[in-house]
Amino acid sequence: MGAVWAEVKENRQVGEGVFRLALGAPAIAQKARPGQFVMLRVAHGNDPLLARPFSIHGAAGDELLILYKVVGRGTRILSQVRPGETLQLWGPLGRGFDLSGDQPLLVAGGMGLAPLAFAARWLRDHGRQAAFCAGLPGLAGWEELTRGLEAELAGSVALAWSSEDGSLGRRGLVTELLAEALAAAPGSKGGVLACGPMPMLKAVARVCEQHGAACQVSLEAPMACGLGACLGCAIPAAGGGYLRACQEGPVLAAAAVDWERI
Amino acid sequence: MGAVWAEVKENRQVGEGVFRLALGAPAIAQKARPGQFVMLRVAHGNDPLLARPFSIHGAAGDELLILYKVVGRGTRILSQVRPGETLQLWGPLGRGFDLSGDQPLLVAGGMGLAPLAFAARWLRDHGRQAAFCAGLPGLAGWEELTRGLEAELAGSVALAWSSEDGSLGRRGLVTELLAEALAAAPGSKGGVLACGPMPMLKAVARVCEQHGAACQVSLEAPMACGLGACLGCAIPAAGGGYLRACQEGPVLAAAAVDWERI
Amino acid sequence: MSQTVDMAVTVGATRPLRLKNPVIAASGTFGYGLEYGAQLDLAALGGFVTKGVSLKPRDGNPPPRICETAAGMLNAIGLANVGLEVFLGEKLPKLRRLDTAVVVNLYGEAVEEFAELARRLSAAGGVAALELNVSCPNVKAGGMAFGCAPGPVGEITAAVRAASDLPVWVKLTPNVTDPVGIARAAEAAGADAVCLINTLLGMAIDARRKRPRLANVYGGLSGPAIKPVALRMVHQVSRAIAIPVVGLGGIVSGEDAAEFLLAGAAAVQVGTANFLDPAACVRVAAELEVFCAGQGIGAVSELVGGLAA
Amino acid sequence: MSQTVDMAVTVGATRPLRLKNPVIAASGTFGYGLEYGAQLDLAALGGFVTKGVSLKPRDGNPPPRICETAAGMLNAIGLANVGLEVFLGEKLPKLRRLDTAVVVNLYGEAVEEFAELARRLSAAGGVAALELNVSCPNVKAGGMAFGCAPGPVGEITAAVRAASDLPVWVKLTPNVTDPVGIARAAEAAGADAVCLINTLLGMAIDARRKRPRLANVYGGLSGPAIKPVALRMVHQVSRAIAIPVVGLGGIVSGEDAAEFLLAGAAAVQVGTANFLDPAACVRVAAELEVFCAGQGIGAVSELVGGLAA
Ligand SMILES: Cc1cc2nc3c(=O)[nH]c(=O)nc-3n(C[C@H](O)[C@H](O)[C@H](O)COP(=O)(O)OP(=O)(O)OC[C@H]3O[C@@H](n4cnc5c(N)ncnc54)[C@H](O)[C@@H]3O)c2cc1C
Ligand SMILES: Cc1cc2nc3c(=O)[nH]c(=O)nc-3n(C[C@H](O)[C@H](O)[C@H](O)COP(=O)(O)OP(=O)(O)OC[C@H]3O[C@@H](n4cnc5c(N)ncnc54)[C@H](O)[C@@H]3O)c2cc1C
Ligand SMILES: Cc1cc2nc3c(=O)[nH]c(=O)nc-3n(C[C@H](O)[C@H](O)[C@H](O)COP(=O)(O)O)c2cc1C
Ligand SMILES: Cc1cc2nc3c(=O)[nH]c(=O)nc-3n(C[C@H](O)[C@H](O)[C@H](O)COP(=O)(O)O)c2cc1C
Ligand code: FES
Ligand code: FES
Repeated sequence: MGAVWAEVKENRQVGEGVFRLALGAPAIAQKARPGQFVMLRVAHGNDPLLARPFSIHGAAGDELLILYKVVGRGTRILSQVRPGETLQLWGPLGRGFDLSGDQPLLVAGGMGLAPLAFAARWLRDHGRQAAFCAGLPGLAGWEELTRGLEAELAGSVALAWSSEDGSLGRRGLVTELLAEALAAAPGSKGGVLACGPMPMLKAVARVCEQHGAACQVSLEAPMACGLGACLGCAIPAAGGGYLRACQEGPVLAAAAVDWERI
Repeated sequence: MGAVWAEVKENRQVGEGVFRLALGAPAIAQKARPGQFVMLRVAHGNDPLLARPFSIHGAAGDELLILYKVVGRGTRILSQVRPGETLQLWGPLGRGFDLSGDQPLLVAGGMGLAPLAFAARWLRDHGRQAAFCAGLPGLAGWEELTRGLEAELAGSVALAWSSEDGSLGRRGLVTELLAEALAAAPGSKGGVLACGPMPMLKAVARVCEQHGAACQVSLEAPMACGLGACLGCAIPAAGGGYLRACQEGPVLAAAAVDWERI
Repeated sequence: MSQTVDMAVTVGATRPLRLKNPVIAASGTFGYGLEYGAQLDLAALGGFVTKGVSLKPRDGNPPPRICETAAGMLNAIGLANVGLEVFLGEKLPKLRRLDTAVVVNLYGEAVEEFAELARRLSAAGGVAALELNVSCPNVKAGGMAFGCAPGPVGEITAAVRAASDLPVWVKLTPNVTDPVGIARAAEAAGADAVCLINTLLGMAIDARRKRPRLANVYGGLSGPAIKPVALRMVHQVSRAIAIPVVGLGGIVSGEDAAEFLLAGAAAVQVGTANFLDPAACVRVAAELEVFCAGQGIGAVSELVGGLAA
Repeated sequence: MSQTVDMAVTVGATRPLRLKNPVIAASGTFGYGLEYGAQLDLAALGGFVTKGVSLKPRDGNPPPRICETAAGMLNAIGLANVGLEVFLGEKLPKLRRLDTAVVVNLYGEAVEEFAELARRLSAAGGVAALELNVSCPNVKAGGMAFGCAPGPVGEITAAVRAASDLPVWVKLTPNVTDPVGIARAAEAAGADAVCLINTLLGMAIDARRKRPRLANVYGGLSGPAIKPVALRMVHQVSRAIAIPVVGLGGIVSGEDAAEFLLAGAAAVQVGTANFLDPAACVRVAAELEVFCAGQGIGAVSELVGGLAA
């Protein structure tokens, strides 16, 4: 009930400007499902004031994992927090991925890795098969993260990389990997699950539509409450009006979103 | 010019709720005189916003010492700063003690120790004689500080303690030590130099007046600029109007202060 | 500190509303209450105010609708809400069952809309009080336009007063030269209380993109940043009128709440703090109780207006 | 980033004041400039505004006069100042020698006092512009009482206009319903620019001691907390009048300054930030230059009013 205080167990750089945070948060870790998120306060006082939304990157026993990128003041402050300190957070929040489809195709761009790695591990743990296309700028600085993921998923989830500079997997955008996969298996039975920057998600939605594949996207929006109460996190809905990223989302059917108004 | 960034060299508890902070601030340390102060920002962002004034507790080589007590949010945050971190400050500021008198009598109550220990060491370093009456709540928790000061001043400055619980020196208020000293040497040639809580300073001023002893007091007031510009630090002046604690003070002749309006 | 503190307060005399404690969740920050059901014990609240309800459902403004500022935030939600029908049909039945005071915040674009909303909400039952939002900065028609002059505020209050027997609270905007004049108009027209303050009209700019941070350009500033303005207005107004003031603006702690009570508020609301911890209201009430006990105060109501001159 | 940026701006057309850069230290936070002489190179400033000068010296309000709030501070200095005689005799001769624009902030309790101050300051020479403080929240007579209605603002501006050939800047209060109406009155009466905003009227309470934190009870809120309100008013007013707006309120960084220019300010002032670092003005100007260079902007004046619609 309300925010909980969690001890920082680890807060370590694992990629270029990317950190992995492990928090002792048993109640949240036990309920977490892939695609859900938490609201995390990065400081104890008024600066910064609001909590930041972060996807749940993993949950193992009492520990909750977050994978975050330093993009502004809040994440910079977060990157300086040391093990032993405590932070406030609440969750798990929102609607995660529907993982019931057979052999789903996971597509992650950049920090989209955070929730989809959780989804991939979850599928592995449940003995399920899946394909995972992940795009990064390049290998440099990301070695630990990519090698770790490869080791974790080996034998259960087929992992394919793309990178802008060609140093990791195929040179190009992750949407090209996706388009190929869909061309090979149009309509991809298990559907496509995607998270990443907005232009990528728009492209993913378009490609899936062309191939008649069901598509779920995890979307970002500024959030205050994370609970559906403040109405700050409006996402334009296909039928007009708005959906709440924190309540109806963050994972939404691509078809439910009005991509034009986004 | 402007605020400087200083590295925290030490930030250690040395008394009950009292910490000693050592900062690498050569330009300030070299200019510092007993009774002057610095404006120190305890955090990098907006919370808290304003700098805090602290007396200079010592200056040795490139290092500046501050002795502070945790009384509110800012000092609590300060007490959590670790060696290696950096803080912003500017100074030295204000008018310090006039130490030209022969055999001055130093009187400190509680945190009044901060500037007067600096004054006492300064007198010792200049081969001068002085007496030092210092009052604390008690010895418990203050051992390191009191023993350290005794060792530092041994042989040059005559140190007498008083404590509320009698565990350190004489049981009672430091003003009683002062009254005795003045009774023994009325008009105390070198004058009285005092710092401590306002009720104590009022009493000191009164006792000195009764004994015809010249008296300098170091006063506190809320400060924003520390430079004489904002006029926030007004101290009622004996002649009417106000004095700026940061500019005409913080050390003022007791006779210059309107104690009724304080 | 083991002393028990009487935390109950009563807001208003003619149509008194008794609250378990003086801490009420503020409109727009607490949804319809139900969103917070899993986060705290709603029965531990003095009460809560719903998101502003209008006759027709409203989609609200395009995003981005919120952004963070120094010790505060801007919002331009645009009074998005489910509309009266859905509120009466789907929300209110659930709210009636809660063991706390449910205050309904209403918003109309014309005097008659306020009256109509008040009439139907009163008839429905289960509503503890009506809070008239004549101060929303984020809508074109009505809202702050109404709230910036005594005339319209008096008119709306009188119309609602005539349409309902419920306690009528009028929520005032801080974006005015003379809040006292407007509060007096509400009082004269039959308000049972005024609530101060709604948000300060503000703006944020993304200098790199050369764009306002809110799609609506302007938004309402809330949070700790505005507390000094809120306290001043509560102090000013509570000394000038006989009906109670409900104080809000930047309350985060029990001590903040005590400050508003001392300034003259009969009860307080907590808004933005709900976003810093979903259980903020319960914590604020608990801290206020501890504060009173620590000060040797037997009843929280003793604090009200207790500022030394 | 090695590109040079033209940092000069000109405030006003009829009586243009050219500044080396758009960053001016704000009245009351920079003393008479001299206090900061050891802290920064005064010649690196666009200019500075003196503490408000009145005909007679003023002691100001009893302490405590300042207190900290969330991302801001309250002050109730009460326009303490040395008075015109001492200003002319002791301060101005030193200020004349400085290689920066010296703007004198003036404050009178009656229209004629403003005119008299303006006449004598203009005759003295060495003053770059006059800033009329019709917005101080911390004095009983004059101050904000004048600044809250178009009538008195117009009257004072006209009287000063008639008494002086210097550029006349009118500093407006944010504590009003309609800042645009008041700015228009200043413009119509011959002001060369308006400065927005002075402090928001606020209050702080020490709950444990049950006392206001300021002896004056109310004070003026400044600092980052008020930046959203300031930006909004600069945006509102600069679109409604033809004379320039000098923008201030919560500026701490070069990017903050850029936001005000984009909102429509022709220059900016830095107040409370001087208390966070005595060299803040120089840093803000330097950061603004780096910002422009990074954005490929060749002249800082290109930012003015450059907000995308
Ligand atoms: C459901 C959800 C899940 C997310 N998961 C992750 C994740 O797993 N890893 C990760 O690195 N990032 C994630 N983000 C983005 C993350 O919330 C932002 O990067 C972060 O809030 C930036 O904070 P800041 O203070 O560093 O940036 P600033 O730009 O200084 O923040 C200013 C304000 O804008 C908000 N904001 C800025 N960027 C975003 C954004 N992209 N989305 C929402 N609000 C934003 C901040 O929360 C803050 O209120 C997620 C966002 C959402 C909505
Ligand atoms: C010239 C001078 C020298 C000082 N030297 C020392 C010293 O050597 N050691 C020490 O422990 N303390 C000293 N103080 C007091 C010290 O400044 C305060 O204890 C400190 O500012 C408290 O900050 P806070 O955030 O913990 O308290 P809070 O009460 O949370 O502070 C709130 C605001 O009030 C101001 N404030 C609170 N108490 C005081 C005070 N007593 N004087 C001035 N402003 C205050 C703070 O600066 C801040 O702006 C000195 C004060 C002055 C004026
Ligand atoms: C996101 C958000 C939405 C709001 N919606 C409403 C509303 O619908 N009706 C209303 O009267 N006030 C609304 N408010 C104003 C708050 O109820 C409150 O008056 C204001 O935020 C100041 O209090 P605070 O600083 O505690 O948040 C809203 C505030 C926020 C932050
Ligand atoms: C301590 C203090 C004293 C001030 N004195 C004056 C004054 O004498 N005349 C005036 O016009 N404004 C005065 N102001 C207002 C500032 O010039 C400025 O308008 C306000 O602080 C907002 O800007 P800021 O947020 O950058 O501080 C004063 C402000 C402070 C903080
Ligand atoms: S974040 Fe508040 S409704 Fe979604
Ligand atoms: S602290 Fe600003 S004048 Fe003394």
